[in-house]
Amino acid sequence: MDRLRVELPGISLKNPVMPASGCFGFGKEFSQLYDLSLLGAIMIKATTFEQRFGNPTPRVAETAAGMLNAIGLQNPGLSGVMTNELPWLEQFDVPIIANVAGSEAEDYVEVAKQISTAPNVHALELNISCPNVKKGGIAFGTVPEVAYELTKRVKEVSTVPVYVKLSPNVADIVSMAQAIEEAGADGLTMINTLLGMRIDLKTGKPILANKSGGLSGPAIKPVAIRMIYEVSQKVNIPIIGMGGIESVDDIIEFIYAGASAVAVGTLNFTDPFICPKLIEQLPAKLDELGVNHISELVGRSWK
Amino acid sequence: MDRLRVELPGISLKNPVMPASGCFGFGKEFSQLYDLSLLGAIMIKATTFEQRFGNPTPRVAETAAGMLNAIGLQNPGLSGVMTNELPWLEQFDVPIIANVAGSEAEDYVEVAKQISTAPNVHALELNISCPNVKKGGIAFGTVPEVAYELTKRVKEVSTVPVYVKLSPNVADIVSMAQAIEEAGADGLTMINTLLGMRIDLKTGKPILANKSGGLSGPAIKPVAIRMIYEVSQKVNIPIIGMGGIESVDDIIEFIYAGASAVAVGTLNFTDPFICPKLIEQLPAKLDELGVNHISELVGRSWK
Amino acid sequence: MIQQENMKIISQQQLAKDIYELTLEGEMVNTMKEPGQFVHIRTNPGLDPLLRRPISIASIDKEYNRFTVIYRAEGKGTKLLAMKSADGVADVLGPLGNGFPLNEAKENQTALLVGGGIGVPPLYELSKQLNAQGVRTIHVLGFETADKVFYAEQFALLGDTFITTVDGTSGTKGFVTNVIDEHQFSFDILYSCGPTLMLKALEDRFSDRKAYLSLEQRMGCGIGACFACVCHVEDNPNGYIKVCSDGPVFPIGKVAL
Amino acid sequence: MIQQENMKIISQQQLAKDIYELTLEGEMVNTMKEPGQFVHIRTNPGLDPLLRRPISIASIDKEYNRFTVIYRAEGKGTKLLAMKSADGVADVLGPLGNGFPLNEAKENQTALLVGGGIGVPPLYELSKQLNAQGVRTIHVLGFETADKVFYAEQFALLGDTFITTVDGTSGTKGFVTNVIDEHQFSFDILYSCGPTLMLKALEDRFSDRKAYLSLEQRMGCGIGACFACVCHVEDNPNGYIKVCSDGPVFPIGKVAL
Ligand SMILES: Cc1cc2nc3c(=O)[nH]c(=O)nc-3n(C[C@H](O)[C@H](O)[C@H](O)COP(=O)(O)OP(=O)(O)OC[C@H]3O[C@@H](n4cnc5c(N)ncnc54)[C@H](O)[C@@H]3O)c2cc1C
Ligand SMILES: Cc1cc2nc3c(=O)[nH]c(=O)nc-3n(C[C@H](O)[C@H](O)[C@H](O)COP(=O)(O)OP(=O)(O)OC[C@H]3O[C@@H](n4cnc5c(N)ncnc54)[C@H](O)[C@@H]3O)c2cc1C
Ligand SMILES: Cc1cc2nc3c(=O)[nH]c(=O)nc-3n(C[C@H](O)[C@H](O)[C@H](O)COP(=O)(O)O)c2cc1C
Ligand SMILES: Cc1cc2nc3c(=O)[nH]c(=O)nc-3n(C[C@H](O)[C@H](O)[C@H](O)COP(=O)(O)O)c2cc1C
Ligand code: FES
Ligand code: FES
Repeated sequence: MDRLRVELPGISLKNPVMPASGCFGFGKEFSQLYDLSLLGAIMIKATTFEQRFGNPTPRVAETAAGMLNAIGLQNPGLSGVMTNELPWLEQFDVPIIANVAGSEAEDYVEVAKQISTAPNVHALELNISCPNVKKGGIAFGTVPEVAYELTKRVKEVSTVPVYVKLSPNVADIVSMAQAIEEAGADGLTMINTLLGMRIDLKTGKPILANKSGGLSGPAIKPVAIRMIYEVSQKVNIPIIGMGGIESVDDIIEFIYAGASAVAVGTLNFTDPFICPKLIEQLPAKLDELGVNHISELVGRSWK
Repeated sequence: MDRLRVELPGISLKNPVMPASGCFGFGKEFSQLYDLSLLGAIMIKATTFEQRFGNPTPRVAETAAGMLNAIGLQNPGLSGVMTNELPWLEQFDVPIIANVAGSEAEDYVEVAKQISTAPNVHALELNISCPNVKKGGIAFGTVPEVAYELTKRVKEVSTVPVYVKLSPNVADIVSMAQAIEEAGADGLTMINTLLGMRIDLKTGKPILANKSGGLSGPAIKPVAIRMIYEVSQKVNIPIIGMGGIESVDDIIEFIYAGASAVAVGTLNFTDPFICPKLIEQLPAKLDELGVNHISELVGRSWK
Repeated sequence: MIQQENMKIISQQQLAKDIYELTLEGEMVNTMKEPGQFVHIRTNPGLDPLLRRPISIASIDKEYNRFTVIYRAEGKGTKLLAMKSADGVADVLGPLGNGFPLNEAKENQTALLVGGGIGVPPLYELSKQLNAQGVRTIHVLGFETADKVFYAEQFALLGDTFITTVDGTSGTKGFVTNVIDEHQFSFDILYSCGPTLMLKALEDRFSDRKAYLSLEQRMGCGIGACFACVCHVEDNPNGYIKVCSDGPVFPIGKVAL
Repeated sequence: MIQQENMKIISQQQLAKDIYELTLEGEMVNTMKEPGQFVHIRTNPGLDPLLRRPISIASIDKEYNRFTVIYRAEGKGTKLLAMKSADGVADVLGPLGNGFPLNEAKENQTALLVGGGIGVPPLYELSKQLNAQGVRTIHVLGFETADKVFYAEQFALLGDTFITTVDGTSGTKGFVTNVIDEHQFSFDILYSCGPTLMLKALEDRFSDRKAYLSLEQRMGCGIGACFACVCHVEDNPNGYIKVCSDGPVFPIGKVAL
């Protein structure tokens, strides 16, 4: 249906809905549930240079209308992803956005350089905002100068467009976004998780072995909407929005705020069929809103 | 019951439960529901030098397990509070914590100086973190140097201990807390609301007339717990914790995280009898946890 | 005295498209005063949704300790409320606010009651009580479309009743003001509840008359503590009222609409 | 094939203190394989709570397309589940994971089944199927206290059954290992499900025997996509398994407990 098609740097999306990184693995499990070619795109799990086991368990904890996770970027490493995961995904007609992470700038650069050459990787998503890795990680996403440098270096080596994923754990999201745009990023994805914690009443200790973790789910949606609303008015690159999406109304809210496409994360756990369901419901919503094409709605809240 | 008594700078609390500022007005309405002397303390609504009407309506919007507000510090002004509200509250045996706000440092200083002389005001709560006022406001709460200066000036004039209320909209809550401790604050209260937004699906515009507002309620609890856990290990002044409290388990979670007492905000709207209910339930909880006095639990998550 | 009570659900029934009538029983009914007061209902235990929903009292039966509300199930909270069935309980805070002053209408006088959509319900108890004290009532009730009309017969039993629908599928096509302008009713007092645009249209016409309007605002606490529901008053830049505790009913011209 | 299905609630009943038995009906039952698989249940529509709850399949009735789970109502989600009544529906994702290998136990052999608390339920279907294929079963079931014991009679019908309680209010006082150490059962294969500490105690004793343990971990997706539920494997610092999709049942010694 062309009324849902969205063209973004590097990625031509059948529809604006994709699973968010880390909530969909590399697609294998969900491929048993539905045809992945239905999706607008897939944001695969963060890839680091070396394979990583991640944090000790428990790695997840439930919160009010949300959850905490401290997976710690478990993944099979660049070569594992390049040899096993990406080739397997080629059977589906769906663009892949590769989420790139690391502890040092060098890691990001090396992963970006190589993974961008995979035939089905149409864009990178620089994960400079993962709150669950001790080294590096968070600083990349909270200091504009550091984010600028990293984006620039990655842009130099990537053969596909680069999206940078913003951390909401900052006082001034607009300067962060502007620094990243200036560094040459092709797009932004926002938001990653808020830093949170829960304590186990029985033991008195944090539930997560890692102590703190990233808060996701509907609880954080208002923070995401606010940040996208602010940033979309101040940058000229497109935004893929995420944070608690659970309904077509939520998708429209993100698009009104200024996102051009959206990703669904946590709600894949509550309802593993959510992405195809939302995609199916979108055209009727456009009818209800009296618009022909979804892009007409982008930024309507401030336009 | 002495097992609930908590002694904090300036305030001797019968129990560690008090309503949070802005969620309880100046007590009049709730006094029709129950005896305010049951409360550990009362944090009254923010007082500014001049009376303020606040923001246009709608001023509140519901979110998943939370709400947004942009009241805009409506209050009758310093003289109104000093002549009408505080004297009226004297009939109750309950210490008042006066929430002090302003647009300029001078406003804070003037309000602090005068309001601290009221006989039932036992402590001040410096609201350097209100996200809903255009001028000043937010910068006081996001730049450590600015917070330091303001705290120092207020400490100079206040005749009662000064607590400073932290904004969660920062990348590094610990440096903020440390700057404020260094400036001489007697305690911290945390957290204020996260900045958020919701968009009305029908109009396509933000629901709040002020566009963005402060996110409160259970949705933000994990952020509050994480920040209190981090800060309480790095400062030597006590913390009054708040953010989404709705049960005695939540109170214990805050105290485990490092709070010495707690405040209940949004949940007063869902259940106006929540404060006395929680106070009543606390002793049984202490029994269940096998402790004699609530203070034994402070900071247990990291001690 | 404001109370919080888990009230027994006596009946729940659908009256029209998306419109439900819920009857509750409990002690709170004893303390209900004038028509026009409202209750604040927690539509679900737990945190989703978090806030209560303000709903007007539509009729009161003191003999059986029962009262009825009529509401539109549209958003998350009211849809959950509509799923509750008889024999369940509902967590109600109330009675809240100040209603329509009944003693402003004298015996043998005529009161014009104008309601729009979900502003219609509180006028029903008002009309019953006015009729009980010998006041003649005329009802002008506006709805969107025929299948959203409710209580037309009930009102007709109490006095002349005019229905309008925006699309003309029932009664007069258009707005309540179409009927009002056409009929030029003579009346001693006007009571109204409905969307702000409708109230404004009435204010344009009747600002010099004895009239009382019931307002709506998004609410937090519902009891006057949170300052969510304030409105400016006319002619005083510093003045304000709280819809929940000072209202929701105000004399015409008092509040800046 | 993993399915999501709104399954019909056939019955819900309380078995012991906080322990409930829920029987569901639907197509999903057709695709259930070995005992030890689990389902992921959404205990409430809406967002509170947000995550599904993993619960083991306790018995399967393919003829009527029904299966039963037994669970402890302790936290928010399971308490809501316990409030559901017959004729309602439950949103179930399943069947998930890999269960106990049945064909490892041969006819006329003896299987020792050791369960602790809410680890007991999956052993029931296991025991039924083992008995059906001519395997003798011995059951050692540990509980906290007498009023939390469930299914003792049902297991007794299938083979020798030993109950332990921590406080000695029913059966042997102490842990399952007290009974095991005392009786020195001779068995060909061991199957177990229960708290990690119990599984560890069994591993200490029987690491050289043919044995299968069912593990527990906090879960996100339940289908292998989120990496919430991983465990290290023994003897390979880079190796890992996912409890939800590789397990929950593993040969003894495979996973670092
Ligand atoms: C004094 C008063 C009396 C009312 N009496 C009635 C009545 O008798 N019957 C009836 O059907 N409706 C009445 N309303 C309107 C009713 O409160 C809203 O329709 C209802 O709160 C919407 O909730 P929801 O769950 O459907 O929508 P949601 O969209 O889930 O609501 C989200 C939030 O917005 C608030 N909200 C949304 N729409 C409105 C609105 N129009 N007015 C106030 N708050 C709103 C809700 O209370 C909630 O906090 C009254 C409102 C007020 C202020
Ligand atoms: C494979 C598997 C099979 C299980 N089978 C059964 C069974 O047959 N019967 C039974 O009573 N219980 C079983 N459990 C444990 C059951 O999942 C938890 O008791 C339940 O999730 C707790 O939910 P709650 O709403 O009571 O607690 P809450 O405290 O509200 O739970 C909060 C969060 O923590 C998770 N959680 C809390 N405790 C546990 C736990 N012990 N294990 C895993 N997650 C937990 C919940 O899933 C939820 O995400 C099983 C667990 C697993 C992993
Ligand atoms: C279990 C889990 C794992 C995640 N892993 C990653 C990751 O590897 N890389 C990343 O950029 N974001 C990761 N995220 C963040 C999500 O992609 C998303 O930005 C965030 O969860 C907000 O969206 P949601 O509320 O819809 O989940 C993860 C989130 C969850 C819940
Ligand atoms: C309607 C409303 C008004 C508030 N007004 C104030 C205020 O005037 N001063 C202040 O310091 N905090 C104010 N707050 C913040 C609360 O005191 C509290 O810090 C915050 O809401 C988190 O707690 P909660 O989740 O329990 O509500 C307000 C919160 C709400 C919901
Ligand atoms: S709703 Fe809180 S003051 Fe009116
Ligand atoms: S629970 Fe998600 S991988 Fe196991």
